[in-house]
Amino acid sequence: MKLYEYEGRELFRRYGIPVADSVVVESVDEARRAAESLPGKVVVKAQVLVAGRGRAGGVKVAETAVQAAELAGRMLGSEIKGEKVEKVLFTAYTEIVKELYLGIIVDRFKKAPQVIASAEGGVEIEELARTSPEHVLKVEVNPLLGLTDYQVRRVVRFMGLDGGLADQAGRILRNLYRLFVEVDCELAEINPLAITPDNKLVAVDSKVIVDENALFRHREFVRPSEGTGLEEEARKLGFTAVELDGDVGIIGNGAGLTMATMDMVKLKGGRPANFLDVGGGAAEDVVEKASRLLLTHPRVKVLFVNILGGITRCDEVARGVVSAYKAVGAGKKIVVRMMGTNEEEGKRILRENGILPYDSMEEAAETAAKLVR
Amino acid sequence: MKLYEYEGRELFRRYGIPVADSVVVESVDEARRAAESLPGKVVVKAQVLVAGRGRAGGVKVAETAVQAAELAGRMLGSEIKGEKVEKVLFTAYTEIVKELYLGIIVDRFKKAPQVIASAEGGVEIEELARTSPEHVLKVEVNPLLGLTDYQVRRVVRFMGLDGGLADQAGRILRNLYRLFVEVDCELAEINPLAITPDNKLVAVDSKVIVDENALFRHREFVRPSEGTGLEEEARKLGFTAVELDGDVGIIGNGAGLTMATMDMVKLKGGRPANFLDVGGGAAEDVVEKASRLLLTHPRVKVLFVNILGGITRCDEVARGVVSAYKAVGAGKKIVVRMMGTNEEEGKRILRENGILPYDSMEEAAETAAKLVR
Amino acid sequence: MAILVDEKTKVLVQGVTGRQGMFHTRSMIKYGTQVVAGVTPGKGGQRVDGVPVYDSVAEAVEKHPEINTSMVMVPAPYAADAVLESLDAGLRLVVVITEHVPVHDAMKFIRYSSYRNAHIVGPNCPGVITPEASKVGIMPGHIFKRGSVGIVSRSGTLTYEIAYAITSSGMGQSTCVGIGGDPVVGLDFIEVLEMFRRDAETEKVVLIGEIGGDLEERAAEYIRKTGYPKPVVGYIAGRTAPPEKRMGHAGAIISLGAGDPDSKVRALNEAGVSVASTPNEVVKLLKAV
Amino acid sequence: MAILVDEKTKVLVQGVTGRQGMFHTRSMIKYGTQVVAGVTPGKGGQRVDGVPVYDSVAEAVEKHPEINTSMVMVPAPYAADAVLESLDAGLRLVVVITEHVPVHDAMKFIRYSSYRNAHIVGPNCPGVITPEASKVGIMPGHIFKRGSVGIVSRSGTLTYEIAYAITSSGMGQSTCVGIGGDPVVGLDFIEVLEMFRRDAETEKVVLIGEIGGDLEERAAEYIRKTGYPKPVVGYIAGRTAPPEKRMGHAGAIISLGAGDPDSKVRALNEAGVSVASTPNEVVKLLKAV
Repeated sequence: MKLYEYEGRELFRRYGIPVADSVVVESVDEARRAAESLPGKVVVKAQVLVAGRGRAGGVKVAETAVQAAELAGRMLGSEIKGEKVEKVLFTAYTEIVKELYLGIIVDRFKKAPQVIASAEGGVEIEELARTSPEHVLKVEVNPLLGLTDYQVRRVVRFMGLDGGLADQAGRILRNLYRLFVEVDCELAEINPLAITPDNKLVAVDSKVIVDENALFRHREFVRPSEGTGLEEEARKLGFTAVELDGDVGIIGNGAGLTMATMDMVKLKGGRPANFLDVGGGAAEDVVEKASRLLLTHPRVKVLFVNILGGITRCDEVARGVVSAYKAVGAGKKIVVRMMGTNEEEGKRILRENGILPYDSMEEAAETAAKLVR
Repeated sequence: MKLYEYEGRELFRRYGIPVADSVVVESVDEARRAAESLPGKVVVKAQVLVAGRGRAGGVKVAETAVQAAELAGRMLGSEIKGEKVEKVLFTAYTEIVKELYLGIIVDRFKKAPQVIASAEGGVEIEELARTSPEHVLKVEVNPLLGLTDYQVRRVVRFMGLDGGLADQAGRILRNLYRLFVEVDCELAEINPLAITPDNKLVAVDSKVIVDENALFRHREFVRPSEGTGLEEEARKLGFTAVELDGDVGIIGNGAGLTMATMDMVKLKGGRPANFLDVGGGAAEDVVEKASRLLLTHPRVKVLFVNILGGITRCDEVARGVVSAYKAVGAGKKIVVRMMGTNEEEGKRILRENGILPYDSMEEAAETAAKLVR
Repeated sequence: MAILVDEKTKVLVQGVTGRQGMFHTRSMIKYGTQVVAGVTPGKGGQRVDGVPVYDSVAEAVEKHPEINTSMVMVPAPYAADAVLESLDAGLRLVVVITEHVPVHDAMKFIRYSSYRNAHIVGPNCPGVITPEASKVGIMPGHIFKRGSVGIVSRSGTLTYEIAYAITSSGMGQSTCVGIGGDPVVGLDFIEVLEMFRRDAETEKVVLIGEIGGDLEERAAEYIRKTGYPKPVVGYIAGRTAPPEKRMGHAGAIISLGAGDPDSKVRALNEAGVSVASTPNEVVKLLKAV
Repeated sequence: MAILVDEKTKVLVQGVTGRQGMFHTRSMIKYGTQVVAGVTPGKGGQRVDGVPVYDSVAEAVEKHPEINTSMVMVPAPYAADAVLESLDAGLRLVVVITEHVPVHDAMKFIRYSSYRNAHIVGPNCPGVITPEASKVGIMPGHIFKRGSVGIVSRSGTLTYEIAYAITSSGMGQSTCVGIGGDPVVGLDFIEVLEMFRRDAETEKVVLIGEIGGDLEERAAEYIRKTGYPKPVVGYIAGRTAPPEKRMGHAGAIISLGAGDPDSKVRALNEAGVSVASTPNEVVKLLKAV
């Protein structure tokens, strides 16, 4: 789960990583009061999770409090790359002598945390790693030992720091690692880490991704499910869904199979409307809820249900689909492919209710794609 | 370094291990005021580090505040097994239904922390482990993993606890382990861990030994060097010394050799007055200080210096011994055995100053032993 | 021969008294897996389908020293402890079915397993099956048939889909390993490919990947650099997935400049691996190689 | 043959630019030890007696891949990190001379060394010497002579005393291992005895113990149970030490119901080990067995 910049900054502060003074505002009134509390130039930053905020006009420098409030007023409620701006962050403007990069990620191949550092900050690190790998240092941390002092020294040296800056960077890295572990992060990144004219290091931006599987240890970050989009509705019902721009609604069981189902629809010339995984062992009511959700979606013209029964029973699935289709399926088409546990019973139920079941995923996908043409 | 009971209790409190309310007092006045702050029966406990305090009269139960103050007044300034009582602890009296044992030690053979638990508390655990090993559970903790939940469950089950008591014991053990690691303990022991009539667990006594080598991480426990005994004087000079009751002063370099020197003197019929290791590479002034310390000790009649020169240079040693002997050696005898680096020069210096050097440790020890007879 | 599990596999089920634990214990026994014991703290003394339940792995292993494999089905917050308990008891293979295990927990117990010379499969995986010999997992057993195709996959049901297609075509599987859909898993493609390489029974391998991370690219590099001696057919799920969206599996996300399907397909192709566009095409390619 | 160090030992000195580090580096080179490189963070580029100094172990090992042993002489607060650095760089033997290392640090790096298939000697030890071949330590080299007696000891100068007595008597040493005077040390008596057992050059062994802990009793049990095939002569220092007092070494304390000298002597005697009362008696007993 991506944290907003202001949440990441708050974590930085808590873990002793220096950040510029800042205030979060949610309204124009608040913005006016807040702007006056920060002396000097102010950076006004839209709090959105999409990447590329800066180029999309989400980061501006204000010379005066009045200007800052004005900029915030314009940002609040606007959309940046499709994401609505609910909060704006004011931070004291930091003079920057040089920008560095410091981050820690979970490395899937090493199966370990990896510190990533560069003497070049403010850039996209993956891009830099591709174009100038010699400018990027990666240090694998043993998850049982944690970050060692010799590794800290290596990183700091690579960043070209010595003296007081080296000490500051060492402390920042140790604290960032502590944050990374204690807050169960997938990513904790300071980009840029700025050197100021008075030789201080300051974290100018924060990017923190918390492992959703570990939220039970970090209740503070659990966000109330709000909004009305398909993804939010699905989440409320306990499913993982991803919305796409097509018109073939997809329900599968298992993430891999559901993805494969989307891919197949596309391959057959259709356009998937979504990804929705009902998971293993879904009972009638679960399938019904998922089916209703998609059948009532304005963009969905055909619903394609693809179930491979293992723990999941095909008869339960059939009942759920039929029930939803009867209730809210008017004007929509439905294609079901099922195989596995209680397959015969499931197919019988479908046929009895006028739905022709498919044996082959490929044929079913082809039909689904054709039905919307 | 052994902590006093009250220091251990303070750590327990800090780490969420339940202890009875308590107050430490250093004077009769304080005792009077403090006793009144604790309602009901009070346990009065002399704060000394020697073992067997209870049997030596260092723990008493007072029925009233007046009695508590009186008991404290009698304890303060008295000696328990040779140790002066400087502080007295008052704790609220805990009704006990059953006593348990819970401790964590550094196990030398396993090279790991070891949790030790028993459903029988209040006894000496080493004794219990010898007589009824089946009543004592030892669980080795992997120092890289820390205490795991499955180990906690095993310990709690062995102690015969379930339900709410099991939960409490689990929390106490986890907290004790955290204390053990974070405070660099060699031993952290709760004995007894009491079950009260309202089914609460309370630590009734604390025994905590902190690793002296780790005091640089725990400045709060560094005790000012005070007192005037040989051991304290030596510590101020930077030596490790142990006082014994004999009359042959012992100086050696290296702990093993110094112990062997003591042993040899004893074997030859003498009685060592001390253990004093000047360490490796001791220069003239260091040896002089050590020699002066022992030569001015009233019980020392003969000083036996045994040096095996490696990094330590025999000439430096000879100069230091001679210089001290000339200054404060009147009426005392001196035996020096030296071997190794600059041995010839060292021996020459000794001979020129009327001290006959020995080649053999055994002969030298024999002479030292004879000289006091 | 097969890999990882076979007739000699003696299974302990951790979390055996849970709903899922009971269901799959029964299913495994029915399949012929030798489920020797179960563990649920506090439930020692019970039986699940005749399988004795113990309070701890140590007790189970003491009573049944033949246990060599554990299957973990405890809830995510307790999974790491369960794995450590089995590793400390000396088990050499721990199959972690549990979904939603925190990635930091997984990194720790996976590193620890390497120090204990043990293998972890998972977390968030369907398990391992050597058809007609032993099933240590939650897959429907009847769709598998013993044969010469090794399958290694990040997915569950998609693997069943492909395994079934292989079975239907008349071929069979040596062993199917579901390595798990999480970002960090124990055995990965390379390690399983290496096992298949040494396994005489395995003649061809199917590698089922999906978007997210670079394990497929790493596997392709391994295949290329080692001149992998057995034909490999690939399949990559999620070609229509948008970036920065988690597709069900915690690991299935195109993010931080890694994980897009084209890079995977390209890397596999460059390593001489034919990549199928549909599950059925996997069978066609298998027959062709 | 000897054990642990020999002509093929290529040494890295950590803390090489310190006073002690420089002194002993020089002394080792003079003795004939192949000191290949040194490390002191921030001092990379310097030389100590011709030995190149690097900022990190990784750099030193990259430039001198023949390095197989490290000697740690950095101050106690930094010792643990230095050991981890050498273990992570793949070195198989780390000799920790440093005194006053916190015991929790030692427990961690010792456990880690076992996972890296490496050996730790020390902390708080004089090091290891195979006379006339290699000295990785701080002992005065000239008192040793190559021969057939293996020495394993918790002490420094006392070992020199006994080694010198052996040398003077005309015998010599295969290897002398100072395991260190701390409560928790890497290689212990049993592990070194096991190495001596397999070493063809070692015919007899001297075990020098002292009060504190039960490593001597454990060694006695090992000797008894394995029917140790080579004669062992013991010596225990601290027979006149009072209980509950630390005798110089952090490990030399009779405490918590363990560590008294009589128990050690008794255990060794019961295992058929003659225990000398004086260093000279060690030589007499060596000649008698």
